[in-house]
Amino acid sequence: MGHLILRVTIKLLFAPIILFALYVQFHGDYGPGGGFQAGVTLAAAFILHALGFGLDRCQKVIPPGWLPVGMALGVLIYAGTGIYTMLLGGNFLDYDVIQPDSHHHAGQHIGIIVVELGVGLAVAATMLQIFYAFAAREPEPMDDAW
Amino acid sequence: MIPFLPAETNPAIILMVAGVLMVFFGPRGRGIIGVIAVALGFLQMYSLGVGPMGDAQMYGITEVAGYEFIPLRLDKLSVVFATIFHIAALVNVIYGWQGATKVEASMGIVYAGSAIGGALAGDLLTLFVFWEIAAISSVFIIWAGGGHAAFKAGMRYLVIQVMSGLLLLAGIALHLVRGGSSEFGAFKLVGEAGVDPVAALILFAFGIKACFPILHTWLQDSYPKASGVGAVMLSAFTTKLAIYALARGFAGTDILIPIGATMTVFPVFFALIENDLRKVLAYSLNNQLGFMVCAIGIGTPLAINGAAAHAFVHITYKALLFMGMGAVLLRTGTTKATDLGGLHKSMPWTTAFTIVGAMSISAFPLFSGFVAKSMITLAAAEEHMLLAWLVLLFASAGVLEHSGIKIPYFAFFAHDRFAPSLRNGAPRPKEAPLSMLIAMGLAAFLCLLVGFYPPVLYGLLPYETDYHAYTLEHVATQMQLLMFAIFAFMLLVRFKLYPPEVRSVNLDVDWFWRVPGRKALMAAVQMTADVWHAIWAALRDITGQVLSGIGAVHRPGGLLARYWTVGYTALTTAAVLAVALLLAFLS
Amino acid sequence: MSDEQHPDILPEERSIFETPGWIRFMWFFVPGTGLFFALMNIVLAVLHKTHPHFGWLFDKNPVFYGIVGFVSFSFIVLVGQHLRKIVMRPEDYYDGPEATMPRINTDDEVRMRSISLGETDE
Amino acid sequence: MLLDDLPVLPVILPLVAAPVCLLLPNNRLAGSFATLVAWIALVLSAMLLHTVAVVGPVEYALGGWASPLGIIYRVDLAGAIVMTLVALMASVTFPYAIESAREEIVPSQTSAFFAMFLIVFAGLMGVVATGDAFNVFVFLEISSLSTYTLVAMGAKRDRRALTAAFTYLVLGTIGATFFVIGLGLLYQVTGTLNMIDLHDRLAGVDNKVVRAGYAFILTGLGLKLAMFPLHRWLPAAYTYAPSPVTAFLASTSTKVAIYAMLRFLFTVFGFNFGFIDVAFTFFLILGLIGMFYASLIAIFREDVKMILAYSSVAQIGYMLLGISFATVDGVAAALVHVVNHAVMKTTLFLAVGAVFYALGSHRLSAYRGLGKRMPVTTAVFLIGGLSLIGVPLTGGFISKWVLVAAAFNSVLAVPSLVIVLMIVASSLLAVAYIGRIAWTMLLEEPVGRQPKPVPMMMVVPMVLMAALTIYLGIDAATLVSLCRQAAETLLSTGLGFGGTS
Repeated sequence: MGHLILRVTIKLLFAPIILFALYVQFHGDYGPGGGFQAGVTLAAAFILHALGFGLDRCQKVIPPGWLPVGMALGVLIYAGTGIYTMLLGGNFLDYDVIQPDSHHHAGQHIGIIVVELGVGLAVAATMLQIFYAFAAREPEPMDDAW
Repeated sequence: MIPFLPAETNPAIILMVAGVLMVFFGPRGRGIIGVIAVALGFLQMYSLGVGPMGDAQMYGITEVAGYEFIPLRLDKLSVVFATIFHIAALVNVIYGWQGATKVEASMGIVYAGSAIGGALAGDLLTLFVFWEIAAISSVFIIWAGGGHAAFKAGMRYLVIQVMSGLLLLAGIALHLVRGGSSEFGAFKLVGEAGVDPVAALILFAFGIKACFPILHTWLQDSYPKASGVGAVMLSAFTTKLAIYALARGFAGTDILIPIGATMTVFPVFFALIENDLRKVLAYSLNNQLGFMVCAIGIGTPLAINGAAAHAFVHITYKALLFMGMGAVLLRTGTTKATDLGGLHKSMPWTTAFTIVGAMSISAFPLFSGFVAKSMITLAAAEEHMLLAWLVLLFASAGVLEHSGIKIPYFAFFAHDRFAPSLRNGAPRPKEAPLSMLIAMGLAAFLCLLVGFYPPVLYGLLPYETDYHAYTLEHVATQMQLLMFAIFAFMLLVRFKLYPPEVRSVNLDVDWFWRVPGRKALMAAVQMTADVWHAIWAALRDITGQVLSGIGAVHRPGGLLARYWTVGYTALTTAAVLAVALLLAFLS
Repeated sequence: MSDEQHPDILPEERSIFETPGWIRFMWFFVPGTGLFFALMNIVLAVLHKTHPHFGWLFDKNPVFYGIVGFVSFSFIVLVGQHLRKIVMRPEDYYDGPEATMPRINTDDEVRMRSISLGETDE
Repeated sequence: MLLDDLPVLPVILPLVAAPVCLLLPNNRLAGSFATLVAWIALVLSAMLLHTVAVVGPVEYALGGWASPLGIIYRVDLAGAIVMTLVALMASVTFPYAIESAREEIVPSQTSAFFAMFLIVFAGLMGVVATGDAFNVFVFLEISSLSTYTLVAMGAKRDRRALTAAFTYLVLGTIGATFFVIGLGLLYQVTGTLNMIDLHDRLAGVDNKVVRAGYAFILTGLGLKLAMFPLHRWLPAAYTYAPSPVTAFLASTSTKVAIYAMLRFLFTVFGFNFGFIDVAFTFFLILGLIGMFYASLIAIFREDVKMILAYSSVAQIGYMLLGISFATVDGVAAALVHVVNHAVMKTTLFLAVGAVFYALGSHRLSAYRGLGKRMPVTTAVFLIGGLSLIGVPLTGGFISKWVLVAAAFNSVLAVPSLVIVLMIVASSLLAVAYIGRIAWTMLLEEPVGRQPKPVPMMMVVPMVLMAALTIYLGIDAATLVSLCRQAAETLLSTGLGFGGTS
């Protein structure tokens, strides 16, 4: 079992990677980090798992059918925040209107966190989608496969 | 005023819409629509009102990007042409009631509409638009004649007509850029600075459609190849629209006098030796245009009146002659003089109407030609243009020869080729169908009406006139000329000096592009193709070798070519960037 | 007016315009009318009712128009026919056999065109 | 609130709608939803156009951050015209695509197809609306990336769509890279990405970095708009993409790239930028060559879509020619042609799509005798074709007329008359390739199987576009004056002539 060392390492690293991804995600509004990096890191955890333990087991946890939904939902969260600010009377993505009374720009923080969540979700889903597409060697047979 | 039409509707649009509508109907429906459309257009035109020369009624003026469009300009000159175009359209519809194909019927009306639109156009671009529509709609009528010859002739016709349009457009563009007015008025061909190239360009464009010598062959080439009905439609509009344009733009331009004089003379000889009677008529049409061009060149009010009057009567009698020949074509299948003769026995009405047309065109007193043509010769005489005057007299004798005598004589008299005894008892051809007879009768009636009562025509003319055609002197001189010419004909026939008809085609200027031109073109095409093939083969060899070299390293065939394309294009992009960078750094 | 190349038709097939009487009439009528108008012109000239624009050689001369008609016509016919030597070609010169091909009936809705020589109508 | 947000709404609306569309089931619902979005976007753009025409350019600060710091959207008249055009094309092609896609797309991709369509739409709108140079790049890539996908979706019909999409991907990326390199160089010099700010800071600056950036941007955008030697991605992509995609792309994507080019030339660089003439010389020469080269190729193609695609390249030559005059007239002529060409090309490609729906082929041989079998489609095609040739009473004539007039009014390196003659000559080439198709449609005898009836959903957009082609030919005054005004804005208050000079 040449994969043993790999598999053990993956098992050990899997949770910390996800934790790190979450850290990057939520640190995004203060320092370096944010949804994009977090999403990639999160996806990397699952990709690593799939590499070690096979695609099937990974797809049991995250079925391929979820991914388009994830992508769409991510974008919707992002854009929805913008529209929400517009509905509140501000410009598109003008977060200040979320908490207009705050002196610490709390609105900005809230807005950015929500937006970054959307970005993270979309990016993670996209990364996984790409991985699934390449890893599932046999493409879905098309109607007029040649 | 017509209640359900917008006040400023262009009569041309009425006719064109009707022409398009006709496509959806059968022969009778087409006829009814045609008659209604012509009537509507005519009423509409007169409800708009007519201004005197120099003070036209204008409608629908719009300005686009500094250019003023005047779709409708009604003054005496434009209305007299539009009127006769309406009459011609009506005659065409009736003549083609049974015989016109769908294409001929609808395109004929569109064609008539475009001629009317051109005559009423007040600005140059509108004129150009109708100029082109006339070219394009009429070519379908030629093609409807059927057969390969008609198709080819139509293509030649189209090329020449479109060329005229392009030259006109170029002239207009240059004229406008130079700051000229967009209104279609008089051009000055020769100014202080010599010949004006812009005016020359426009004159050339008009000249093509007016059949100036050497530019004329499209007419003789294409009209006889249309069907019997189609030729009648064609005979009326294109050339007379050009005459109108000349009268409007180049009245009194001296160069037109020698041009017109030449035009009256040379077709006479071609008509003499031509076998196809409809081609004879085409030459005769050219000759008649010469009278008008000459008159426009003289340019006095009397001469312009003469040109307009001549255009007016000419359309009626030339249509009448073409209708007669069309009826003959319908009943016998040919208009070759060598195959015809003696038809007066079974087609008496056609014969009578054709003779009316023939006498009109020869300018017998009491027929319409006399009333108009004498104005032109008188105008030449009054300006003391001896040479032009002599040429016009000479041409008058020529007209008598080819249209006055040759057409009716060879078609209806001469040698009876349809006698049952000669054709194993086959019956003679029948009289023309009723609709054709009605149309011919209408045209003949107009010829006689104008001939008997000229004020009908004089009232329409651009300038006020106190001209009287029927003085004893005019009648006596004209009859003298005609009768002695006929006497000459009788003597020539009697002594067998009159040339017999021979099956043939006669070369004209178009030989230059139909034979050597065509050969040169074909040779050029062949040569280009050969050179191209040689280069291509060489390239293919070289690239083939290079590719097979690379292919040995990489992969064969399609894949290589495919990736090579992308890479090559990327290379192109890099090259463009390099050029842009270089330019940006060096400039 | 028949000649050798054109076989004679039966006498009963002749119309009035082809009878010798009619032809004889024309031989009197045409020059007669011409002379009548020439005379009329001379009378008008004598009475100074004409309005000539050019000299004696031209329209001041009362029979000028007659001469012009006769001479022009003869000139056109006698000289013009020599043009054939230059320009006359066989009928199929340009288009080959296509020139004499029958017309194609392009519209079956209209059948009038297809009637050939001497065939009865319908 | 709605009126204040006008510049941004037509952009974000399709952008938000796209993921929603992706979640919809793979049936007519997705298409109908996309259509609805396009229609709303059209109404919004029309309102925007109206506002801009009345009050002048409008600005919108994204996220409330003011101009040089934040991203602003800035729409002037030229932008509003192009936005309305794009929205119009979307609202015509989307409903058409509902039926057409069933024939040309793998059914399981339907909702993805419309989602992608919406993203392209959003991207194109964004390029036009934004006033930030980097945002142009972002939106250009948003639309391009989804375009590659859409082109590849033509694979159901013809596998060559995949190679076409790949070629397009490679070249498009090269173009985008060049563009962004250019932007980077400019940013290095000026430290800003806001277009107006860029203009101000570039004034009087002339060094190698700026020049290089200029050349890179020129080449990058030149590739996106299929300028003559950089056009090679276009024919294959247009030919093998599904019909509604082709119709939409042909009428909008190159047009938007032209608009971006105008924006950079006149707003960012402007006339006081020392070597702007390089671009004009470039466009003049390449435009003229492109007009002839592409038309000549089009004459010899057998695939109708390919013919029309090459004709697009030729028509882009006309627009570049108009820009190269560097006068108000010239730019106005280019804008008029942008609109007219978009309308006529959509007409043509929609008709071609209908033929494909009915007969399953784009080959010229399938068009034999179509005049008798599909009269409406033939009529629509011919109207578009006539407009392409520039026959009076169609939009194409107006474009050519305005262009010729502009040529005469400009002082150029090449004599105006020569240019005019070349325009006429290349129109004759258009007569040749359109005439060839028209001949096949009208005069040859039909062969093969009877065409399938074309559904109303496809016929109506087609006929509407044909009607619009003719309408633009008759009522030319509105469009011409609008475009002239837009060109004036671009060249003056759009900082072309004005600014610091």
